[in-house]
Amino acid sequence: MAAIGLVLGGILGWAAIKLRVQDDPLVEKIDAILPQTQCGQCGFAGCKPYAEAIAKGEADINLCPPGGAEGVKNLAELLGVDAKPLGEGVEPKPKSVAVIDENTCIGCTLCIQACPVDAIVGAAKQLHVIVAAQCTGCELCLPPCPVDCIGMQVIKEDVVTWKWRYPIHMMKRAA
Amino acid sequence: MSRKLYTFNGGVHPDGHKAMSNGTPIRAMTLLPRYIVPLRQHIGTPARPLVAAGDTVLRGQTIGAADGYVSTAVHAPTSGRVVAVEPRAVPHPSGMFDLAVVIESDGADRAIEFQPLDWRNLDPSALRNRVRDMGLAGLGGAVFPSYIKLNPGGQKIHTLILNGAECEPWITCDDRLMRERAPELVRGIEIMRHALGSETVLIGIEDNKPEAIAALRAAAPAGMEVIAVPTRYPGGGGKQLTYSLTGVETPAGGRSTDVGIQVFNVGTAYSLYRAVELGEPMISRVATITGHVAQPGNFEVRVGTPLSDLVAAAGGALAGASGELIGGPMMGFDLRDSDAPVTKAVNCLIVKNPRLFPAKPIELPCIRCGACAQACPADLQPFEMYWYSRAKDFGRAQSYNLFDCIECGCCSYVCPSHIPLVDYFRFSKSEIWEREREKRSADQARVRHEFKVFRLEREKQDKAEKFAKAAEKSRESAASNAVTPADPDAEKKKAILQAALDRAQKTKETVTPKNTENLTSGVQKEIDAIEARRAKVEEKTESHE
Amino acid sequence: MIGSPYTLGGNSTSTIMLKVMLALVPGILAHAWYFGPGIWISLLVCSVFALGFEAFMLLMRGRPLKHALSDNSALLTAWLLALSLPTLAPWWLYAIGMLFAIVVAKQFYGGLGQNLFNPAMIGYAALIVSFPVNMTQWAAPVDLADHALTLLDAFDVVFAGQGSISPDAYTSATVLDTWKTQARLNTPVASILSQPMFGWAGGRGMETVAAMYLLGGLYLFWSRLITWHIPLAFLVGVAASAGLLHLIDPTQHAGPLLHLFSGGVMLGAFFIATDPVTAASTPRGKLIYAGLAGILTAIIRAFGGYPDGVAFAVLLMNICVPFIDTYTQPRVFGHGAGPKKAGKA
Amino acid sequence: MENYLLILIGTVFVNNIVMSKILGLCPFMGVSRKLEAAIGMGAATTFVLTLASGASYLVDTYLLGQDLSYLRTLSFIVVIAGIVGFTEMFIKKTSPVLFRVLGIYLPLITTNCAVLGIPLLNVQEQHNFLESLFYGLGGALGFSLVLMLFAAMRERLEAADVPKPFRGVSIAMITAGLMSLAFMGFAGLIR
Repeated sequence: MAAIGLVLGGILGWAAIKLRVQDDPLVEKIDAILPQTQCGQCGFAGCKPYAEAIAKGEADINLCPPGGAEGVKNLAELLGVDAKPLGEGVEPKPKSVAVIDENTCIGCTLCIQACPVDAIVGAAKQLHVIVAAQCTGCELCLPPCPVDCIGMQVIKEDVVTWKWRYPIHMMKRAA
Repeated sequence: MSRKLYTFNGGVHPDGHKAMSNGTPIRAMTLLPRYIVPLRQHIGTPARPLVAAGDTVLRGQTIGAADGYVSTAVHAPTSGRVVAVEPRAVPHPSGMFDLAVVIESDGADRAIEFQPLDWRNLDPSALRNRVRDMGLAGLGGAVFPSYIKLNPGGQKIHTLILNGAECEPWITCDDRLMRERAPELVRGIEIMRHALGSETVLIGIEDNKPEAIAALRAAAPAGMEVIAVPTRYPGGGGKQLTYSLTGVETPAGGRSTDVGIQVFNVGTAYSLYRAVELGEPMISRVATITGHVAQPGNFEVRVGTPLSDLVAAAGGALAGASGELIGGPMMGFDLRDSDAPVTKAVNCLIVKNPRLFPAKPIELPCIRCGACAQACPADLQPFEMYWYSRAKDFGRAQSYNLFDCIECGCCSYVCPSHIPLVDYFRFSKSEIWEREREKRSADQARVRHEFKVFRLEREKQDKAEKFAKAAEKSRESAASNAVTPADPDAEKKKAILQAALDRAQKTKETVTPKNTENLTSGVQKEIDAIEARRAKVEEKTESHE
Repeated sequence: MIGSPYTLGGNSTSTIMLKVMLALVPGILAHAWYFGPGIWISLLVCSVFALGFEAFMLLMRGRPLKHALSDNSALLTAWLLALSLPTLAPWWLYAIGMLFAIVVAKQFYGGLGQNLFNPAMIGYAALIVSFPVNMTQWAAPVDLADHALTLLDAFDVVFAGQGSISPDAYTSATVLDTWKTQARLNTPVASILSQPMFGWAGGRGMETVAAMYLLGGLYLFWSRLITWHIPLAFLVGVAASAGLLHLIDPTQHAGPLLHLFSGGVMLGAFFIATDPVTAASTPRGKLIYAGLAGILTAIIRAFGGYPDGVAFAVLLMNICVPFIDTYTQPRVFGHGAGPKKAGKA
Repeated sequence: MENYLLILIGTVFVNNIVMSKILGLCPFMGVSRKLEAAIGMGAATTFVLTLASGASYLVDTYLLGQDLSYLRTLSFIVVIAGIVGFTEMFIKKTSPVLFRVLGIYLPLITTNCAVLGIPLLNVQEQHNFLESLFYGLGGALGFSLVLMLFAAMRERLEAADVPKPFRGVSIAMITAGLMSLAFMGFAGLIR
């Protein structure tokens, strides 16, 4: 017995050195699924830290409201676990962008510092403008604003972004 | 003919109903009091409006300029006054509104001066710019800006195919056009051949249009071959027609130009002739009005004509009409609002009645009978795509090559369980597109976030270095000065912030509604201007999305 | 909101089912002609239980009854099972078979179109595993039976047990059974085949029924409800492997003709293996699926413990269907082949 | 040669380790949600099981013999654990995603009753070295086969309109049962 143990131990030790894993590409794969709002609603500092936490098994997969049920499903599929509903108190909101009220903005630059993706342009004492195309709707700029001049605006559908709806399932409707 | 024809798989034979509208010549329409010209009539970026409410315009005057590469111009259909540039109902399956120029005609129908072009002695790129400014877009239904398609790029376009198959039931506008205007059409083809430098020109027409085939054969010069293809829907699909005529499959996800072939609709060739040889911009097209109307037929319709007026021109809808269809019954869509105008994409309007278009039967479960797979011209397995689309498993739906689906409707047509398969595919496709948009913006956000983190890190380092230097200095001075004063800079900043806060509080109060009752007209104007500016910013953000 | 296309052509699911049932009728008539009226009772009992179980499950699931019942799929399953089971078996046998077919194999999976296994064959397999004795007592051909049963007699037998008549009087083993037992006893082939139950090809009477199924199957093919792939591959699979075994050892293995025209082969080839829900759906997949099912049928018949292998072969291949489909997807237009040099075509 | 072929066919189809011996159900239910994972798991198990049968035979015959046979189960487990440990590292290196997808089931191959069961059955049936190898290989192939087929079925089932109470593992168990029923068709085929 001891001999078997020793031999196997030797082989395993050798293999451990030979087959060491350098980098964990799993984090990248998880990060690719996350919506990159960098909103921190998951309790981590951003999407990447959350991805690292998931990869290490320290965080659950259902903490990301912007990713929604779809995101949870994709994570579940990647990790081979059961999808579950979003956690308590985390509900997805409609996609929105932040808009600065030109009348009240005092140009304090606090929101510029808060924006995780540098989507707000402006200088001290100058009116700030949010670049809508780059805004992720994370709402991180709302609390720092001393004059509450930033509001969230739901993105409306137009002819280009309009989506075909799910065909009504006749059997179920009749039920 | 000696040319060997190839047979694509699948396809169906729906009732043609073509005799209803192809017996009478193309009619002209009387001048209408009002035209609505949408600025987005083509695939790509909408045209940039050049006029505002109150401007007067002439027929053929450019009212919207091409904006960006994939875009083309829009022109006034008649002379008159612009009454509004605002969102209006457009022929779109969503029934949504889109920006349009509303023109009230003055009845004179005065035109700008049309300048014919000596295209034979013209540089192809100048010719293409002309085509773009003339507002040409493919009239087969996809309305892709024609000037781009006339650019061979780096590729050799050895074969030019003219699509006159018109495989959709009911529609006869290309049929009538080919019968009546074959010589002009052929001149348009010559221009295309000139721009592309193609050696072979093939004109494919389904064999249920013998008159059109005869007319074109009579008009076609040597080197243009008119080929009758068997009537089988969707034989007029670009990929299907290309395969029928040449045996070449357009690569998935690619264009026919990748294999040296360019396909144009015959209507586009005719419009090209008018744009280049007559100098007349694309302000009209031939459209079919058929179905449950008094006098079905084809009309030369000005772009911008409200569809309700088109129905009226055809003698009006008969009693018992139950709605209208834009396009053919296989790939068209329900018209939500008959105020919507004819655009460059509208080739047919069908007035429905319950006998011609009975209500759809109830959807039953899929039994995987494979009828859809046998009917699919793209050799797909629609029932598998349906199985996963229904469960909203888009990844798997896509793995069955969902994006090779051309939405021809053959699968839905044959399905014994009456499953609206194409609707499921359209649903899945738009969901996937949405996800791709989101993915793109997420990738962008990631890059920007990473850069920000990197920048902050760098700033911190810089600061730390500075601080270290400062600390060294202060240690030197500490000998003389025991107590370090609080950072005067920070104090100052705080004070400034507080002052600004107070100011803002005040201004906020002034713009709250309680003060709006007794505003001077000047202030009111200012507020209006700001509101307008804001609205514009919002609009921009929307169009950016 | 449902968009284009706005016109529809072609069949409807319930007429497809009806046509398949229609194609079974010649076989049923032949069955009644050769084996007496028992078949009417088993058809009736199976149909009643099938509709009953289907309705019960739909009610439990809160689904509308009307459409699901009128698609005729439960009836078709009932007929297929009834034709696979011995006639004149006790009524509860049919009931249990339908329970497995409709409730377990079909409705547990979500009803029509969702099931992975052929419902009728699940019913059959469950019965032959559980009640092997009842499942081998087949009605004897009328002209061979000691006692020809009237419809009333048959009714009596099914619902009240055999009553005054001993089952031996009207049942017999099938030719496959007989062949197997006799061949293992090394009875000479000629003397096995000279028994009165053997006809020109398969079992007396049964061979004609099988021929009628063939006829019905050809009708299905002609009306384009099935493609040639599955029946042909299945029959070739059976015939080729049976023929090979027969060549190797003619004293132990019957010839391909006997195999084709006995047991459930014809019914299986045209009506059971072709059930679109549970069969492979790609052309290549169909060939693999049905060919292997045919080979398995012959192997189980030759070496296995059960008299007929069709049901198990079909079920085993049902297991493989999703796998086969995944790996036999046909080439999609514009994929792979690589652009042929255009213009030279 | 015929003998080995019979062992192979017998273990893959007739006495399928999952379907008729009902061994190794834990990974059978656990790693059959995705076809790719199932193929990976099948390959890993095949590798482990074949090696384990051979190694166990050697250990049993040359190290333990008759006298130490009470150590059999124990030493087999040690051998298997060693091989699994090696496989685990190998997969982690070559395919981290598969490693993650297999999750706990990879180290659990150690306690996969099929993996221990087959070496023990080998001893019980008094197979020689080659026979043991083939028995292990056949058992593993049979396991992989049904695992893959089952995974493909479950992928399709996932989109099916299964009644609420039966969704998920429940319908998977029913399916496994019906598969087992189908595999009874092989009964009596070989021995």
